[in-house]
Amino acid sequence: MATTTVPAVPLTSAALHQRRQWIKYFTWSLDHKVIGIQYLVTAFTFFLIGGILAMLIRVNLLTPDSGLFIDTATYNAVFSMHGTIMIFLFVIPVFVGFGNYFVPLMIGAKDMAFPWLNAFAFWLIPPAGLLLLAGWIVGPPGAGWTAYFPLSGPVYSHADGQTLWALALHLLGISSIMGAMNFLVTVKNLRVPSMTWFRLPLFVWAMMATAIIVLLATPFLSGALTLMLFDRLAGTNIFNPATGGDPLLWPNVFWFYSHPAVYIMVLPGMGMLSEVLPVFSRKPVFGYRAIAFSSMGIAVLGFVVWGHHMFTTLAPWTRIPFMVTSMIIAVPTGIKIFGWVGTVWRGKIRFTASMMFALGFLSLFVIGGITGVILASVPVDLQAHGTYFVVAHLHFVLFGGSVFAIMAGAYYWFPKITGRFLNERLGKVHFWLTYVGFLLSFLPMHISGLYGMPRRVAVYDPKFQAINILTSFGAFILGIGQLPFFINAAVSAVSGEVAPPNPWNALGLEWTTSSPPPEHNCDGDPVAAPDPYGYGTPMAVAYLAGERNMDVLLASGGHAAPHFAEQPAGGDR
Amino acid sequence: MNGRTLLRLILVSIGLLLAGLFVGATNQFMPTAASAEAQPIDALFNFMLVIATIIFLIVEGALLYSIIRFRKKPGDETDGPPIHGNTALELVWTAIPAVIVLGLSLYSFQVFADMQNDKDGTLVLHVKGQQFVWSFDYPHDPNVKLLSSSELHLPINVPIRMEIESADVMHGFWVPEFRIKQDAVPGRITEARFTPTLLGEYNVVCSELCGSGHGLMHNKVVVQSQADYDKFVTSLIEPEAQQPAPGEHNAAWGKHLILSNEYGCGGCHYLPDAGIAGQVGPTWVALADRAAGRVADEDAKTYLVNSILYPNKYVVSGYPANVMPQNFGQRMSDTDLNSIVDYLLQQTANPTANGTPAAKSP
Amino acid sequence: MQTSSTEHQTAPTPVVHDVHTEHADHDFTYLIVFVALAALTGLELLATYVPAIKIPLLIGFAAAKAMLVVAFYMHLRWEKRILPMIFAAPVIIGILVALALQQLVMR
Amino acid sequence: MAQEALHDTNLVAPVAGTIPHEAAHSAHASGVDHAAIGVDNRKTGIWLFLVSEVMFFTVLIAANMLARWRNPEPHEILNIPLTAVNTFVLLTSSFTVVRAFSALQKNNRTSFLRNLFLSMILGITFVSIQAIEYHNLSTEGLTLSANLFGSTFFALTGFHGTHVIIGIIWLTRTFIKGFNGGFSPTDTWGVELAGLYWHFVDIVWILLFVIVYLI
Ligand code: HEA
Ligand code: HEA
Ligand code: CUA
Ligand SMILES: [Cu+2]
Repeated sequence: MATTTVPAVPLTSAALHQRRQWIKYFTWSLDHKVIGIQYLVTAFTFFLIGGILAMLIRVNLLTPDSGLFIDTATYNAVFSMHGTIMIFLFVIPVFVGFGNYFVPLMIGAKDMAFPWLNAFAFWLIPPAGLLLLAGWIVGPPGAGWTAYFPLSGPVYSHADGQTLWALALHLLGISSIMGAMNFLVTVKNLRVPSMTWFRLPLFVWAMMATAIIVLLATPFLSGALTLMLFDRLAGTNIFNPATGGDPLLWPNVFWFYSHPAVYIMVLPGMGMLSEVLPVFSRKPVFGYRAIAFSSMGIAVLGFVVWGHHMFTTLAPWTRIPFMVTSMIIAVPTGIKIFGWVGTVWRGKIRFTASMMFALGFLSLFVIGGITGVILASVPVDLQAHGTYFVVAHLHFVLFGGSVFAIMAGAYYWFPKITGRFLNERLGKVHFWLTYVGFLLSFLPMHISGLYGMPRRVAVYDPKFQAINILTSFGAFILGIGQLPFFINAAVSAVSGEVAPPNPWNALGLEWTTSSPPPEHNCDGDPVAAPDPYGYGTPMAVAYLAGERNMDVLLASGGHAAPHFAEQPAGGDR
Repeated sequence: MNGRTLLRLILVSIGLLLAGLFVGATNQFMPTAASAEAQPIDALFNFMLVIATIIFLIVEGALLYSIIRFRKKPGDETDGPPIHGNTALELVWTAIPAVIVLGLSLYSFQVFADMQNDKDGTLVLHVKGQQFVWSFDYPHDPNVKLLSSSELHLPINVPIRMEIESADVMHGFWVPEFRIKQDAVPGRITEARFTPTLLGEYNVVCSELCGSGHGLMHNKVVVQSQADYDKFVTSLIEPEAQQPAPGEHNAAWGKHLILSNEYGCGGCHYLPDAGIAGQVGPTWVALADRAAGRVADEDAKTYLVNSILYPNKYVVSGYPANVMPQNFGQRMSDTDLNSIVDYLLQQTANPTANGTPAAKSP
Repeated sequence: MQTSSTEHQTAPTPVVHDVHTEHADHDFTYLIVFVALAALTGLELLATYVPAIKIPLLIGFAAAKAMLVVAFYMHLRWEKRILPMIFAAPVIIGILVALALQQLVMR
Repeated sequence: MAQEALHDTNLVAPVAGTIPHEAAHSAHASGVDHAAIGVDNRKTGIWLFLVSEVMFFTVLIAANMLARWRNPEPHEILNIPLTAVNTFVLLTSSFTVVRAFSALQKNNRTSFLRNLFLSMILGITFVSIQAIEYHNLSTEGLTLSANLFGSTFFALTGFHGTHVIIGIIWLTRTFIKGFNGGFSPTDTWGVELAGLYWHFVDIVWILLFVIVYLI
């Protein structure tokens, strides 16, 4: 039967021996794992920058007058940069980073389909980020991350930062599109031959759905940015009403991209949740197929709801179809949420930092999703649009959703990537500060928004000061709460506790190789099992009990796969 | 399902429903309702809140219960039961949300359709948004000339249709107490319909990012009796005799431009003589006395002209830069510019230089 | 790529060589298609002389031409089903969105 | 392998592990190694790329259609006979590209290279005629910044022209490689990929000709 055994401990230390030199991460590498780490580190750096800008926002809003920034235009620049950086340079690339690292491992491929393209797509990101930040030198963009015309046009935004903004987003869009092509071809062609669609891990499903969205939606952004650049640089008037253009073309095209984009920002996170929750509740994921299909359902529906960002802009009757489709998205999303609750239910929950962030996602995303449905109702949106209610919604889904999932994934996969654990105690401190700070800062925004506080204002009605002080206070806790994470990651990467190949007793393909994986990902060619996960099967029980006796396994599960025995022992933690 | 479970289920359901109704009935999330549209919208919002609370409690309840009940016992290294799914259950939690959201769509549609209905006796008003002020025009006898106003006065219980336009970028016409919001889109006229039902003063707030002064862009709304409203509109009539003609260096024309809110000066600057009471920018009272010598080697006139054309280079210390629109150079004719400057040059502390300061209280 | 996602238990077929690499001779087809394309272009020009119905005609002719190129010159006709499906998606979405945009922006 | 016969998904352990190489499926995919399987990768890849191109052009076409609603007149100054010739040129170039491909499959190298060369020439002709057209239009007052129609017209046809130029460069590269003895009946992928791109650019023109010029 087993002819090649992979002894767990020696391999681990061997892998650590051949740790890649740090300099390698700053070079043009074709290894998907190196590129994955490059993405992750770059994205987290931008998280820091975006976060510090958020802190400036909150300091400014401590007082109702223009406060920190004498010049209100600077405030506009700060939140425009904050939104743009968080979305285009943090959340989207960080998921591409996780995908890059783990999709090939999960499908048993040696690399992505187009390694060169992969590296190229990554190396577009740092220059794009620098271009965007260079805006601070030439006059920053101040039209919000949505950059509505005519405000973002040449007449009302002379600053070259707005042009750089468009160029940077153009590069990021191209990078995304290349990444998406790469993911789709990789999953379609490079997976282990025995791995059928329904043997794919849910994270891979989610990445596929995401890639499809990127491929169909992001070119729209590219097209719109092209026209914007024409208007700003070539003297055209495509969006300028003064000369026959139409300012409404921009928001329509932008949201046709950007609503699907919010699912680009959350579907991979949902995929990560489907990986993390079963492992730490020691139960199979509840309703694998439903969750897999709902990703696709969300991807498709996401294309027909863009108008819900323009309920106060569009002609009255054209708002109605968008209202209905937007609300329907609650159904596939609900399938996922309930599936995850079903996964946790009756499990044997282990409260690792990763699991806590995953549960945090569940509890917060539900709120964000429900406020989304409230916003989707046209009459209610007439009150809520353009207020802090929307800011609350978007942070509940983007921070409470995407970022919590990113953190869950980071604690979960850090041992696989570096071969060392993140410190669990610091992780829990991180979680609690984040969770409490998050609720303190973003829950009150719902109220101030409905009550009449518009968003994107540096100066506000003094009657909102109390709520804003509370929010800022929460935001500072939230900001300080991220420090333990950054420190933890930096310290643990060099001196954290050494992790075995399968530290969490997970049963996905990526855990069968060493931590960190060798350059060629795994020895020999992997064979897919008939089910991507299977906690609680008699087989797995036996396995987890350390029972490697083939007869027992055969008796309990029926068909023991020979490779089963080869799996390195998981360090029971 | 045995009787005990059924009973528990019923009790939990009743509890959830009560909790939902409680939140729906007692929440104070919305400001005062001052329009006929506000009631149905609030009712819709409260209804959504009932459902939201129930869903929230179900999900968070199940989570909390799991976290407490199903946490790993010390020393227990076994796995949970191998449940991969349950088709019936999955169908239920697909179907119920589907029914809910379709219901919510229908209800929302109903509310919205009622708002869009044409109502008898609708009063049509006109509002123009520009960086960073609103100005309002009222219907009137075509034989008289009416000045634009920087305050929105509305007769109570009369259906209103606002025709909204924008002079520059997108703005959002929003009165929180009316629950009405509609963007002003340059190049087209949009509409908002509502019926004010509560006497009082509110604010029309700009809800669409329109530049650095976006947060400063709000004007007063006054809902008053029909009689008061009529009186107000009459007060806007510009007497025939005082109607100046556009002319080069015509201070009266300059004053007219400011009175009629042509360029939105009144949103920020304060000058009772021209009926403007903005608080954002430097006051214009006795401006002529200060203008000269503000900048070395510039007389009052040059200083004023440059301040209008290049506001960012002439920010008075203590005031925000970038708030004043920087495109007057393109928007303002020389006639208008010179006339306004001439008018401003008349603003000295010594009233004799300025004739009778006919302060008009708004 | 398996042709049907319902065959869960079957492994995906490891890369099969595509049909057209098996040296099927399409030269004649290519010529016919070219003639058809040229003829359709001529018809398009003729159609502009009947303003009343020119728009549906022109759209029909252009669609036919595009389809001919995709199907024959780009070999989609001979490819496995997945490729036509991949390409149909953006075409359908693109048409719908372009039309929807006309509606939304014109109002 | 035993796994292939498994039916009871619920009961079987889901584990994937490593098995000896000989036992594994022979056609295992490896990312870096194009020769084993890569051809199919590249073809799927280029089709996905074309998918994104369709969406990109959709924006530009939609903008042009909007401009036409706004003011229908300016489009009258377009020179239809000239562009009809150009359309024919591009169609012909597509035909020569498939001929080249087919000749390569039959190992008829002369025909292969000749047709490829012809395609390049036709492509260059197309771009030249377009340059003439642009020149004429600008002398008649239709420029990029003249009006909305001009902006969207030049954005749209300009981007198409850029694609044609990229296509010409690609064809030239392919030609040079073929001229130096590259490609063979068993190694046609380079030609096929260039061809797919070229035909796509042709299709875009087919649509533009009708949408921008004729309607
Ligand atoms: C990760 C990002 C993300 C996600 C996932 C979502 C998800 C959703 N969003 Fe959100 N949204 C944003 C990011 C996101 N959004 C951002 C960034 C903005 C602001 C942009 C800007 O202007 O700057 C925004 C703005 C926004 C608006 C515009 C508000 C305005 O400006 O006026 C609307 C309106 O309809 C909306 C709706 C929705 C809906 C219906 C969902 C749905 O997908 C939610 C579905 C989920 C659930 C409903 C919860 C789980 C389901 C159940 C438990 C089942 C039962 C539930 C019911 C029956 C209700 N969003
Ligand atoms: C993924 C997306 C994402 C994320 C993670 C965040 C994170 C945060 N956001 Fe942001 N936000 C957006 C996306 C996001 N935001 C978008 C799209 C907009 C709309 C923009 C627009 O209108 O155009 C917006 C707008 C927005 C506003 C509204 C501005 C306005 O309308 O006027 C506010 C106001 O409070 C805000 C606050 C915050 C805060 C406090 C955090 C915090 O969670 C940040 C916490 C993180 C850190 C602080 C970094 C790490 C911490 C350290 C390194 C410790 C040391 C630092 C200090 C304590 C100083 N955001
Ligand atoms: Cu006007 Cu914001
Ligand atoms: Cu949206």
